[in-house]
Amino acid sequence: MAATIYRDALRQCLIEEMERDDDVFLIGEDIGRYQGTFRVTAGLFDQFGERRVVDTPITEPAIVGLANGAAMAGLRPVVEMMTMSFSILALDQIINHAAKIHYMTGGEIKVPIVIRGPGGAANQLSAQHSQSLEGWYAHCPGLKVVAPATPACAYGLLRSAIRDDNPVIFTENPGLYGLKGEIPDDKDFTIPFGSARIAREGKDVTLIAYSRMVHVCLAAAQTLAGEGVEAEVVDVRSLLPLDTETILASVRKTHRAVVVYEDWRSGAFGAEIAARVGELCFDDLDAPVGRVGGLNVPMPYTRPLELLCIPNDHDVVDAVHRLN
Amino acid sequence: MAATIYRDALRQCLIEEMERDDDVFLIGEDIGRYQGTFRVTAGLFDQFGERRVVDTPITEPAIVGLANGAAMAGLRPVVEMMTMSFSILALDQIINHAAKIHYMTGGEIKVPIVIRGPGGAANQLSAQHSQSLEGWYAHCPGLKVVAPATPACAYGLLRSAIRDDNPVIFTENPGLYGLKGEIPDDKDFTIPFGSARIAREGKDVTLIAYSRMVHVCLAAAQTLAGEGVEAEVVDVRSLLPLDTETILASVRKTHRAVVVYEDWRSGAFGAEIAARVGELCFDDLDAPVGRVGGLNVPMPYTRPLELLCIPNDHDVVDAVHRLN
Amino acid sequence: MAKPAHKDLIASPAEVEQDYRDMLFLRHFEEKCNAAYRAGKVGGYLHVYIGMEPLAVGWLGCIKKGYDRVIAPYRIHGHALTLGSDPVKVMAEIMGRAAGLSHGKGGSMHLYDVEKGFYGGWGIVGGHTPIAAGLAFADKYRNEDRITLCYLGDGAANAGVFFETLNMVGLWDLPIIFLIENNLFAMGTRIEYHAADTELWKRGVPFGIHSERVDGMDVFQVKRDAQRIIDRVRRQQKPALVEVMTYRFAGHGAADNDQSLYRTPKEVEEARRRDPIALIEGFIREHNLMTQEKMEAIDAEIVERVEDIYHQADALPFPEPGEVYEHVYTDMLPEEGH
Amino acid sequence: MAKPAHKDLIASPAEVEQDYRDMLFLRHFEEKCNAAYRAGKVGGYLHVYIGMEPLAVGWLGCIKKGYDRVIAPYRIHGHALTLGSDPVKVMAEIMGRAAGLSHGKGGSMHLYDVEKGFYGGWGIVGGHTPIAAGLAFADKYRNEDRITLCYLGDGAANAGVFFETLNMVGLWDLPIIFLIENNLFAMGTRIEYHAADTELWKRGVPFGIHSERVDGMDVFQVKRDAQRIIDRVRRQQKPALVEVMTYRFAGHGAADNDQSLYRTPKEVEEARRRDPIALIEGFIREHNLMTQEKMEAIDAEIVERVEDIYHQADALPFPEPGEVYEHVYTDMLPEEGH
Ligand SMILES: Cc1ncc(C[n+]2csc(CCOP(=O)(O)OP(=O)(O)O)c2C)c(N)n1
Ligand SMILES: Cc1ncc(C[n+]2csc(CCOP(=O)(O)OP(=O)(O)O)c2C)c(N)n1
Ligand SMILES: [Mg+2]
Ligand SMILES: [Mg+2]
Repeated sequence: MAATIYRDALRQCLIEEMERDDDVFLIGEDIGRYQGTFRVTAGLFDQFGERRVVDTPITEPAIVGLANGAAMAGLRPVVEMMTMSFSILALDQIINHAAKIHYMTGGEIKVPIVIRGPGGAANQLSAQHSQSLEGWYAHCPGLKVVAPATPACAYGLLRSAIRDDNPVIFTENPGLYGLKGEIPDDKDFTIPFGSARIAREGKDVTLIAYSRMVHVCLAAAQTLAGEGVEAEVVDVRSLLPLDTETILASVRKTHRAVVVYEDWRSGAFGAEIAARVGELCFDDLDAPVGRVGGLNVPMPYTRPLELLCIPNDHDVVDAVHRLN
Repeated sequence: MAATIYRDALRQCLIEEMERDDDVFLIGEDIGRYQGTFRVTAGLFDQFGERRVVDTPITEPAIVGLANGAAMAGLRPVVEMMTMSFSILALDQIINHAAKIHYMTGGEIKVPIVIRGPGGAANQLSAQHSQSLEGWYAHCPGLKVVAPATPACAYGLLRSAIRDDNPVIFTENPGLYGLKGEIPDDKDFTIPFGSARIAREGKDVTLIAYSRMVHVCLAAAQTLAGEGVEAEVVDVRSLLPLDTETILASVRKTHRAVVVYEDWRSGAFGAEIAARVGELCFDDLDAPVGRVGGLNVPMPYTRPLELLCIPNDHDVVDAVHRLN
Repeated sequence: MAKPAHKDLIASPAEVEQDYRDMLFLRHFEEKCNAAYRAGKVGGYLHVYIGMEPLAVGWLGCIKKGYDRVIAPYRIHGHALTLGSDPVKVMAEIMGRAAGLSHGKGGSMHLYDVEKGFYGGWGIVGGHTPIAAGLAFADKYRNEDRITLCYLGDGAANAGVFFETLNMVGLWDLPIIFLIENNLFAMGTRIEYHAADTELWKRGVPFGIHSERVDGMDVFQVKRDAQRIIDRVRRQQKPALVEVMTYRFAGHGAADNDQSLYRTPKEVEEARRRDPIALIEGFIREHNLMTQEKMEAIDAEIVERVEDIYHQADALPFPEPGEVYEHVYTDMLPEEGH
Repeated sequence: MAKPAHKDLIASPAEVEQDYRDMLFLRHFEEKCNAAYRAGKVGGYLHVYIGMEPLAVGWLGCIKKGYDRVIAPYRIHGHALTLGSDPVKVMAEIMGRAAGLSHGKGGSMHLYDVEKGFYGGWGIVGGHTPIAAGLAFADKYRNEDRITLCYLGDGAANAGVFFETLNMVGLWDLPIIFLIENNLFAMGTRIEYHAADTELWKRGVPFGIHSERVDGMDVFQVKRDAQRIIDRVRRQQKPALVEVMTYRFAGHGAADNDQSLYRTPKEVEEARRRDPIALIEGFIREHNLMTQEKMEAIDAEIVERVEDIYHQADALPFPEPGEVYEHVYTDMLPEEGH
């Protein structure tokens, strides 16, 4: 085990996978000479050169399209989206192409591409740069979608993503890059997709979250513990495939659940989780499944309003209180 | 009241609104000289000329972008997407721009744009041309999203959309264009957004749907009636805003609900509806909220597999049976 | 028997016969597809290559088949067949059968045959152009001297992603040829209504890409241009853009049944004079390379061959229901059920 | 007192002074923004126009202010200020205050002032270019002789949607000028690494659009080119594309703190010789239009004015919590709560 931060866990995994496999290359805007906007790729241009760390024009559709083609020819591109909001420009390549190629070709062609970058709000980046898109992606068959909350999960899931033969959307979060944690000393450490993690055990209520909201839930659990309520926190980690069993098992134990996500409340992937719990734990539930999501508004610039939009631990505690 | 078909109800509304207001214009691919792929705009080029019926290159991003700009300058563009699947190419203009402009400008600029076209599967158009995207759109604050099931709803909602000062996503369905029905003789007939419609009254179970699936539910209700089960069919019509009250009122009466949609089952807007019903009717429900959605696969070309993917009335009847 | 070739003959008699047969095969294959569509044996979108045969036969005759990479939009039967895909599998795919090239999941627009170097098969106008650049990128990455030949329509040549791609291939010197099949129409929209300047070859120029316009009707001329440009791109390892002037004699798709909305019979008549099959037949006659009987015999032979292909394909079964879940992922099934 | 202007003077002394004041105002305003950012008074992305002042002052000096339409990306304080937006409201927006131009919802990147003809204010690189075409489309639709002036960066000039837009404005003869602010960098990427051909003006050519490259540093030269091109577009009711050569002396944004990653001090040094403020000061000195004291007094006056603007803005309140739900729609509130 080594102590590191989330950003460096990603970076270390990239280095190790690039050293292991010459087919792995990185492509994106300002990832090379400029070291990456969030510095996830810092130093890699010097280490691997312009063949394998490719700085691009600001043309997301063509970046992902080119990566799709390279993947079809057997390479393993890891695409950085400077923010996931920009992946919207490349959605045609992601949804209409990457996600469907294996199917449309009747299994003849594989597309081992990873698209990674920060989703969600950072700090006053306004409406066009603060979106959570993991729910859109998790809706699309043909993709795999993960959203790790810790350095170790980032490290293990990114390796799984790079070695996977399918397109993977790998959502990070600007608020996590500096997060500290331990990662295993194992260059083959992977975390399988579709396995949720119990981030905290508890018996009274289940909080279900992924990415940065896991930490918000852990903070809420702390507060709740002070009130004598032991919350179990399920870190979903992988949205597609989704480890429904681990979620349901927790709810069957606690009989109460709140799904927590940063994405706009209405129509998010959290609704899918809530619907599943409601459907499959119908007889186990002592209260309706609660939800805490981002406000249903485009992200405002000014800090006081921005902070209102993003769920915090108080919102989660309130939601748990409302279950009673 | 006059008998017409869905396609012509749309067409008639377009004509009437264009005659009423010179600011209304149509723009899209092959809508003018070629009369429109699904013939919704047939004859309009001859009637209104190339100033108001604008044939475009195949460049969805620029089409919607240009319409956004025209709307900002006070015109009222009605954009046709040849199929909603192509709107994916324009998502940046729809989500990052149209949906956010009024907010980002602090209310200074309005974007009265309508984006209309068929969503969902037609007949063997394969994976890239058969997608239901209303759920993605209904997730995005700043948009309004409707999906009418009948000629009258199409007629009344399209007029509301054109007269609305906000961006409206207007989802049609290839399977509905030939559907017959009556429309009012009223050039000001509108249907307000956010009002669901009871398409069939019943007391035993609530079927919740929109667009073509309303008719699938009505067919299922017919079968169920033969078994002595009276299904109420709620035609949601407007996904954003959503008339949650009408849905809840029905479920409070019937104590059972199934949400039916053509979109991929997992992560669709139907999950949002199911989650709301589960949350807000917790004590009224006698069974978990059922869901019937499209299979979680890219749409296959071959007819036998395609038919498997799209929910039909048997699937709905089965889901109702499973509630017991 | 045909007389020996003249001195000034630009191709050997055997080559001429082969080109004639290849183009005629595409022509009849496409006509059979249209007939099958009308008979309800084919669904969805069906776009035939009638009138555009030299773009497949001529250009693909000049690449290293099975080594170089080819990618094209949705009007692609001709490309797959010319590259050597099993025609029964092509027809079976068009008819949605389990043994089709894409197991019935793709259909007419989505044919792929990687062994033959064919990468499909794409329904989103312009969307395959960066994918093509990615194929070429992989070859450059691995230092292999393959070229990628990417076809696209005149309508597709307006797509933003195509320009982004031109910038990338120019910037990174990727060994790729973009071949614009300029058949003068994007569906029902004439090029004058969709392109600010109808000389599409110019679009490569601002990216420093070698760009030119060439003929697409006379298969011999097509082959000369093709060989020259393909050699250049392979040698220089730099991209090229070629606008090939052709004409679509059929409707846009099989469902396009009012062509008077966008063109006049007179215009079609005029274009017919340069119908590639008529041109090569004229050439054969002019140089006395075959008797009329031989030509008719070849025609009949090919018609029969296409009929046979069709019947073989039609005898094949549709996919089993369980296959609907296969190939969503390489290694797992999606969640099942409605 | 300054001596009377020379015969060969290309602008009247009053005009020179005004241009000097306007550019200096932008320079100091931007420096204050950067300082406010460092002081934690401004958040998010902040992109200043230092070195690029003539593109705002020169070009916007030649349009019909308040009649013509202007739209630009996110490096836009200079555009709003030059068009006459209340500088306190501009600063207030940058500081996220309720009385800001966009009620604090937009921030530095999202300034709008329709009354002044300013349409923002956009964060998606290239995304505003078709919107600009839509503004021009509306004017043509209504038969009004407005022109639209659309600024975009050299990096944005690669965006696919920009080419789609060029095709449309060429096809439909829209009265618009695309002004590429070629400051040689897209964030940390030099133009050589992002553009296949660094002469960006060429990109209008394949669409039949009048295209040229002009200087952006000498404000008098800038104004001559601007007036000529603006007059042409208004008269001909046809688009133009102009690549204006400029330089960004500041970092990409306020958070860009290692410029050595993409440029050398020597290069900046060299570019500084054509710093627009230095150029106009040189011009003033050369023609003896002002004393050194007067120039210093003007400078001090403007510094003070900017300080005053800042303090006025900083005294303004932040929005109330309830405002978070306002302006999502024109006529309804979104569903509230978490
Ligand atoms: C992005 C997108 N928009 C619209 C369509 C519908 N469409 C299919 S083919 C076509 C015309 C394409 O014309 P062109 O590129 O010239 O190719 P051709 O059919 O002439 O071979 C259109 C509009 C599509 N498939 N994709
Ligand atoms: C679609 C998109 N991709 C990436 C970004 C991030 N980004 C913001 S500004 C910028 C550089 C733009 O450079 P240029 O167009 O030359 O404008 P300049 O900053 O030089 O004025 C980038 C990459 C973005 N805002 N939008
Ligand atoms: Mg064409
Ligand atoms: Mg720049």
